[in-house]
Amino acid sequence: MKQPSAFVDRMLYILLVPAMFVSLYLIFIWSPIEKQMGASQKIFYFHVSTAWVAFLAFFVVGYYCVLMLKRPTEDRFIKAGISAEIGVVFTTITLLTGMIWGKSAWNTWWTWEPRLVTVLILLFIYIAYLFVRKMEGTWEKIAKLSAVFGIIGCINVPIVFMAIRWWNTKLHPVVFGEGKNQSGGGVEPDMLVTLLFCIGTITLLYLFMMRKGIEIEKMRLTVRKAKSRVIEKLAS
Amino acid sequence: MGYLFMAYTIIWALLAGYIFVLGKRQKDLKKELKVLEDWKSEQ
Amino acid sequence: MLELKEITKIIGDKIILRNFSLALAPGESVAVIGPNGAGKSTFFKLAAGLMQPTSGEILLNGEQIKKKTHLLKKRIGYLGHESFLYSALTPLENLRFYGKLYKVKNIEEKGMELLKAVGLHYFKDIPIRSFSRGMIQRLAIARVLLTEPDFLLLDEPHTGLDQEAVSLLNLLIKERQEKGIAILLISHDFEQVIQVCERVLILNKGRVVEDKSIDHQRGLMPFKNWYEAAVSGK
Amino acid sequence: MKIILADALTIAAKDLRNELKSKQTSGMMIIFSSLVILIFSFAFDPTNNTVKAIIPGLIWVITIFSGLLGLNRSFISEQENDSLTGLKVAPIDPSSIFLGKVVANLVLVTIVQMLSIPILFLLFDYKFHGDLIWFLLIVLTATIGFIVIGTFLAALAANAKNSEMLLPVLLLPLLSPLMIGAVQATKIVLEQEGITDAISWLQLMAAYDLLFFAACFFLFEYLMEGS
Repeated sequence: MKQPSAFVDRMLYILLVPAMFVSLYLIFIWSPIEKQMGASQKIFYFHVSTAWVAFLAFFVVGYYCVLMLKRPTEDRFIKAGISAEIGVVFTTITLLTGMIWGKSAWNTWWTWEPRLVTVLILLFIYIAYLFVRKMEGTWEKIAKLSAVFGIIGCINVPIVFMAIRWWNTKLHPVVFGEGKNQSGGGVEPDMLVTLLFCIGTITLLYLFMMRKGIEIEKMRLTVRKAKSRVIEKLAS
Repeated sequence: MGYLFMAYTIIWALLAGYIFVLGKRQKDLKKELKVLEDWKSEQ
Repeated sequence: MLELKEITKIIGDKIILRNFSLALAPGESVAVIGPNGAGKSTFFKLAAGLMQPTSGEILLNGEQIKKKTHLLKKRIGYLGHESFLYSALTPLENLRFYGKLYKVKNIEEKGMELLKAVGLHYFKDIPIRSFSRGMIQRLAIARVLLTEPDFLLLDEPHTGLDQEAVSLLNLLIKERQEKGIAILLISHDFEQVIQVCERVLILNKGRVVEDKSIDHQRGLMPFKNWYEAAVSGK
Repeated sequence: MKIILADALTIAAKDLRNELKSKQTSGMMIIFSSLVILIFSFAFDPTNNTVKAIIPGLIWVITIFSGLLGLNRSFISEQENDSLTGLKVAPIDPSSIFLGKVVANLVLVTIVQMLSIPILFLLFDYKFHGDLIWFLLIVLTATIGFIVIGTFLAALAANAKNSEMLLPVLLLPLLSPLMIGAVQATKIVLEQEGITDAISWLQLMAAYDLLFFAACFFLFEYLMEGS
């Protein structure tokens, strides 16, 4: 039982560290400098990767929420919670890098670009979800309530995206081209390679953090249980 | 260039922040375990 | 017939009920007693369908109580710690509301009848906000009886009632029991237990430690002594 | 289905009767929305012509903030005497509790809107030129969506001790697409631009309403289950 999971952890670690260095090398040295924007364009690699992971983490939360409604287990509850926490970290990174990108590319800290706004609302939903989990009450009750909220939040995200895109095109029709991801007219193949590699690396990072977070959370649960048992024993 | 530097600083800072939170949890765990062990030895 | 088969209920890390089994035949009246935290109220909530057991099953007339069996719930009258009444509404409006939800026929007539039976018919048009604890408890009892359940689950119905009301309640329960309605009673008031019930269960730490019929001749003191002995586990 | 509807109406009627007697919630909501309008007229000078542009937004700000007051009450009020448990043990489908609460809240918020929107137009000296039918349709569609998701989350938040604070935090992010649609559609109708644009927003809102109504309707029983 314990051996394979330790093996997976080690493999993740062995893969993650070199991958991180390679992706940094790819970003800063190997990939070409974009002509219009200069070096600042390199923000985009990690920005897109973290945005991808932010959505992935939310999808994972939604997945475990659905499972939890079927049958609540502590394992699923913990996984959903850690995924949401990591999601908060990555949405924050996405937002901040997005803002810096906006400043360097369009000289404004904030644009109502649909993807960016969706990420902002995603962040608020994540935080609200974590608030629900912080409620007082028995574990089963919170599991159920947070699962229900997670599902509702999940349904909301695509609608937010659609609504904002629609709103945007109606308000000021296509100012920034197709948005930043496509960089106007197609990405150079070298850039695409770097981007894909970065996405892979950050996904690995997400997996690694998930496993660590889950492990710690499970330990906390075990300790808490042991503690309450000891207290009960001492009291009686 | 300054923006690039700023962006990557923020990325690493936030990632480090989360790892710090995890580390703090682990530290708290250690404390709890110590309390438990103390109780055990007292019994 | 209300049957609970090997019910186990775990809330959080705590095992509230362990392998609890009970069969309740029509016309039977059973008291459930035990110290605080023994799992009495949890057992009632399970039987009323407010909670699902962690394992085991609850059968009502041979059908299992699950989420989707709302109609079975109609057979059960549950009187909890709280009255479940709306304090801005009058007694009659409260009864009318619950009567509609339970699909009771001739609500008005039955409602008035019950209000008379519990002695509240003079106040039928006053919002119950101004009622005393005892009056609300009486109305709560009327609410449970209105729906004509086959099984009455009474969770400490005697609290807050004065002597007169207690004997009134006991009379009402006895009446229902003679009509073939099964009664389950949680109480700390052993005097009422002896008066109302024929069989008694003692719950302690989620287990049934004693199950026997009450000898009405022996009186209160022996009963108390027996209870003490059963709970302390000798 | 018919039974669910009948039970829902019974519950809604009970809530509205309660409200009719005390008039607490509706009174508070009306006073509160008037106060918000008052504060807004201090914040944005109503005599200034450009302020007219924010009227569509104000309509929805007022609706949401006063609606939040009513939503908060709708399940908290069931905690007195634990009457929510009474509803849970009753032989009814849990969805009918949801439906009943939605109907009651909808009636309440609509009444408040019927008073507060004219007050807003009056105090900001706004002359209504748009198409009234479309305007009402848009307001109703968006309000339904707001109440559906709001009632659901109010039931969820009622489990917490600080539910009044929790509800807005949960509700507002989920409302964002609806509000974008509502404000845009209202603006189009009030400024008498092409009605086709408003219709596409209306479709978006209707889709939102249906989707969340279905989701909440089925998920509500999980909120009502005890642990």
